[in-house]
Amino acid sequence: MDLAIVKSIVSGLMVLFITAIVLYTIRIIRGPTIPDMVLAVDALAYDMAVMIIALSFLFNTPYLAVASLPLVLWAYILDMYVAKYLERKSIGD
Amino acid sequence: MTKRIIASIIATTLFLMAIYIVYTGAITPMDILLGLVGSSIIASFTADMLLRNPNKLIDVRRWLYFLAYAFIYLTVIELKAHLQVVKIILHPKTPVNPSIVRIPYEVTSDYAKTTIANSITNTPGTVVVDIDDIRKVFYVHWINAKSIEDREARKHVSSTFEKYAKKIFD
Amino acid sequence: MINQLLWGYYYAVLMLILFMSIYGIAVRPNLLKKIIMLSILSDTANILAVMIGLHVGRTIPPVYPGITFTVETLPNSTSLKEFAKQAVDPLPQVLVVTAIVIGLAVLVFLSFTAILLYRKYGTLDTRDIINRIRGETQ
Amino acid sequence: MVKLKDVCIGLSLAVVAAIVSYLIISYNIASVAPEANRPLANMFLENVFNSEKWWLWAGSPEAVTSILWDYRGIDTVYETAVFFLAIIASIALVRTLKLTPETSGRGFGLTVIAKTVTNIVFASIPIVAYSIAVHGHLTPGGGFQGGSAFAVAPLLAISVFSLRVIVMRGWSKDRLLALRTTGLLLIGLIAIIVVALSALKGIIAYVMQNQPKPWAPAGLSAIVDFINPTLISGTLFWLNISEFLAVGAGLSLVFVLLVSPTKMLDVEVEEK
Amino acid sequence: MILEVIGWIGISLLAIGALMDVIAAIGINKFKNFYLRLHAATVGIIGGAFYPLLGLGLLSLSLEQLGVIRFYIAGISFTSAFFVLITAPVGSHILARAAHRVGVMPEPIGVDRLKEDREKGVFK
Amino acid sequence: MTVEYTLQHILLLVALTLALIFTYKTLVERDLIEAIVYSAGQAVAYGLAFIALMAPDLALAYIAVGVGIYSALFIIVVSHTERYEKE
Repeated sequence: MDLAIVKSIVSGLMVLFITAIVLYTIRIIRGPTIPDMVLAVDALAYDMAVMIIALSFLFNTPYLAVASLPLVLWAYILDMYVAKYLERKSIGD
Repeated sequence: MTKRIIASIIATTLFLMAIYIVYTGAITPMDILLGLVGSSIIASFTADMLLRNPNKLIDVRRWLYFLAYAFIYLTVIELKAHLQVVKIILHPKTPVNPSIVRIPYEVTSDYAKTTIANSITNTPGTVVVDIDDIRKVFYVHWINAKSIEDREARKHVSSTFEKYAKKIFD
Repeated sequence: MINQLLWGYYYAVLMLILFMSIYGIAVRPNLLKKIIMLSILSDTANILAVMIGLHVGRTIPPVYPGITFTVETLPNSTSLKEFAKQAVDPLPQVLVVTAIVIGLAVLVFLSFTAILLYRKYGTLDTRDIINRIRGETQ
Repeated sequence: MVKLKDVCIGLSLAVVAAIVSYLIISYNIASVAPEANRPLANMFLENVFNSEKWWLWAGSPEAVTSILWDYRGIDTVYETAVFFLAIIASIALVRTLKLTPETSGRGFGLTVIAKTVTNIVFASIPIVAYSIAVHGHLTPGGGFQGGSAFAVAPLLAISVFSLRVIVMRGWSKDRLLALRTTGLLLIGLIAIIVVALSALKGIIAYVMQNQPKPWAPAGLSAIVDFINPTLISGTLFWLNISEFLAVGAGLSLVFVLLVSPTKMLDVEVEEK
Repeated sequence: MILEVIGWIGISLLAIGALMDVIAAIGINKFKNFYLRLHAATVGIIGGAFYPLLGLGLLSLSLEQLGVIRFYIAGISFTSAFFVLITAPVGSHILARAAHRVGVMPEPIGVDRLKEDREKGVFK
Repeated sequence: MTVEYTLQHILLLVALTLALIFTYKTLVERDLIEAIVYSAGQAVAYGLAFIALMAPDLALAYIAVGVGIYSALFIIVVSHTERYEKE
């Protein structure tokens, strides 16, 4: 496949991803309850994981992709901690 | 006893090795050596958490069912569920009936329970809110509840998942 | 012109974040809020340092691409010169890598201190803590 | 509800920020700096993997790791020392704390679904962190990154399985301290191994030396013959692994201590 | 030829994912309570992150001109996709459970069996 | 102006603006748990900024530390102490 075509398509799709990120941010700021905000932060982090890999295509530098997996895994830990605190008020229990 | 521990350590090593190789994306001899060293060290600490009955891993039928399930789930079932929720998002007038229903299950192993629960949550439209281990019930928030009776709801939500999960893990 | 404006905007935003976090550290009474703002302050300082290492037109990280454990050929001087013309400055990044991890260790220490202070005085509010300490000494 | 004071503070902050950034931009300090401003960066980038200038190279395509552990190696050793001082200070604050299965909470944890998935994730995080650490001299990553990635595994396990389970699995204070000290000792050992070996032969060498120089022809070789010619960049590979051990174990130790039950910390306060 | 097909499959997955993501982001702003937003977020995470990650992995496998390094990107995308698939539902489930226990109740609702059972004391 | 350069500007624009908003919310929020979630959002935005600044090493270290460890650490502190900040 032609790399130039792929790049132009992917960079067009990046606009959609950035739109989604802005919309998620609105929910984080408006979010009436804490679970709402954490959910939106999660979705934001997963989106950015996709964006980072797409960026490594667009910048022609594969090494940028390396940060994607941490973002996916560490969003999970935020969920766990907030939920555990809300539920039990104590983390070690 | 010791045989089972060794078998589970070997299986865990292979699993971790697969993650390592896919993550690094290179198969040089040095990569394989380092991967084997690292994953066997980590596997010897974590194998007892991951696997309790390594004999199930040798069964080829379970793997075939697993592949079939993964294919069906990731294509047909997800597509249907996505379209449903997208319709609700784009047409606010669509009648919805959000409810938290009980979905009973009959599997025993932890992996089977987790597979069913994750399959339910991963299809948009249904989310497992809570699980009762003693009475063997999931509490599922369903965006468009077609039925609030336990058996009926189970037929709509989780019968396919349960059929496969039972064959794969139990 | 638009270039200048954009860079001005980035620096202005970073400066604003910097000032906001300093304001939070200095004015907010809660110890944990101070610690959170301190983490933001150190991160912003790191971003500023890395931003200075980025020059116009540099769009490659400072890693020579395409090398695995098995080496067939080593690059020659010309290809490395070509690479150096495109890559960003590695030095600020080096300074920041250690700064991030050490910042984490320091924050852990501060968190320990905050927890023990709460256990001793029953509050994280600095004004209350000062009042309690004065009450004890008098 | 917006107060006048807040508005004043915000406006003044904005004005100061605008002035500072205008100064930065208009004096060409940062954003559009000319090529003449970066001879050092060019030197590093051109020579870090240049085998033709073998007296300057670090034997690694990763400029960041090479500068971290080769060109500025001693600096990084001291940075690691600062890191350990902070960790030791944290431990010293709770030094009488003894974690046993009886004193470490009730051990509830979260639901069975979370536990099963976390089993898989808990086993996978160390292998990913290990991969980041051992490829530190080839791709982005290294000891610090791998270590801080590894520290997430105990954090996850503490919240999902509960502290009691972790303590019962043998994550005791002494073992983690021993592991962390091993990492630190390994760094020290690698720092002086070249000096020690060349002293036996009667050659001059530097502490933390990676590749040989004309005036100090000692050092570990960058490319070893393991089935194929394999690039391990001399000491960088080993230093990354030891730093991974040290940072990972040190952070895990602090977090295990940090989540100990509140009443244990209370005892700690009363004893002071 | 086969690589071409794989590449186009990857691009179409990415495109569908981007679309799903925007729709989910609209939905997460539109829905009235937390439990409904969970469903929108699932669309955003599975449709908007898992499938694009798979698509990017396939796409990078098909681009031969990138050389050996394409396996690097593909590997990272596939690993990320795997972890999204197994961790994201647990995150949603745990958040929903915590929210229900803290008292974020779904309003309006047809029936709430969980609340009934907890009030009856069948399930603690 | 190449494509990469434009993209870099767009990313920095988005990331830094997000970071500014999240920092402001962190500063004014009285509920410390919410402040921690906002600061996690700020960390994600900074991670994107590190990517845009071509520093994958830092993005690796910073995302692990900023999103995962900082928020976990602060929540642990809140669980040992108090949740609301006084006026």
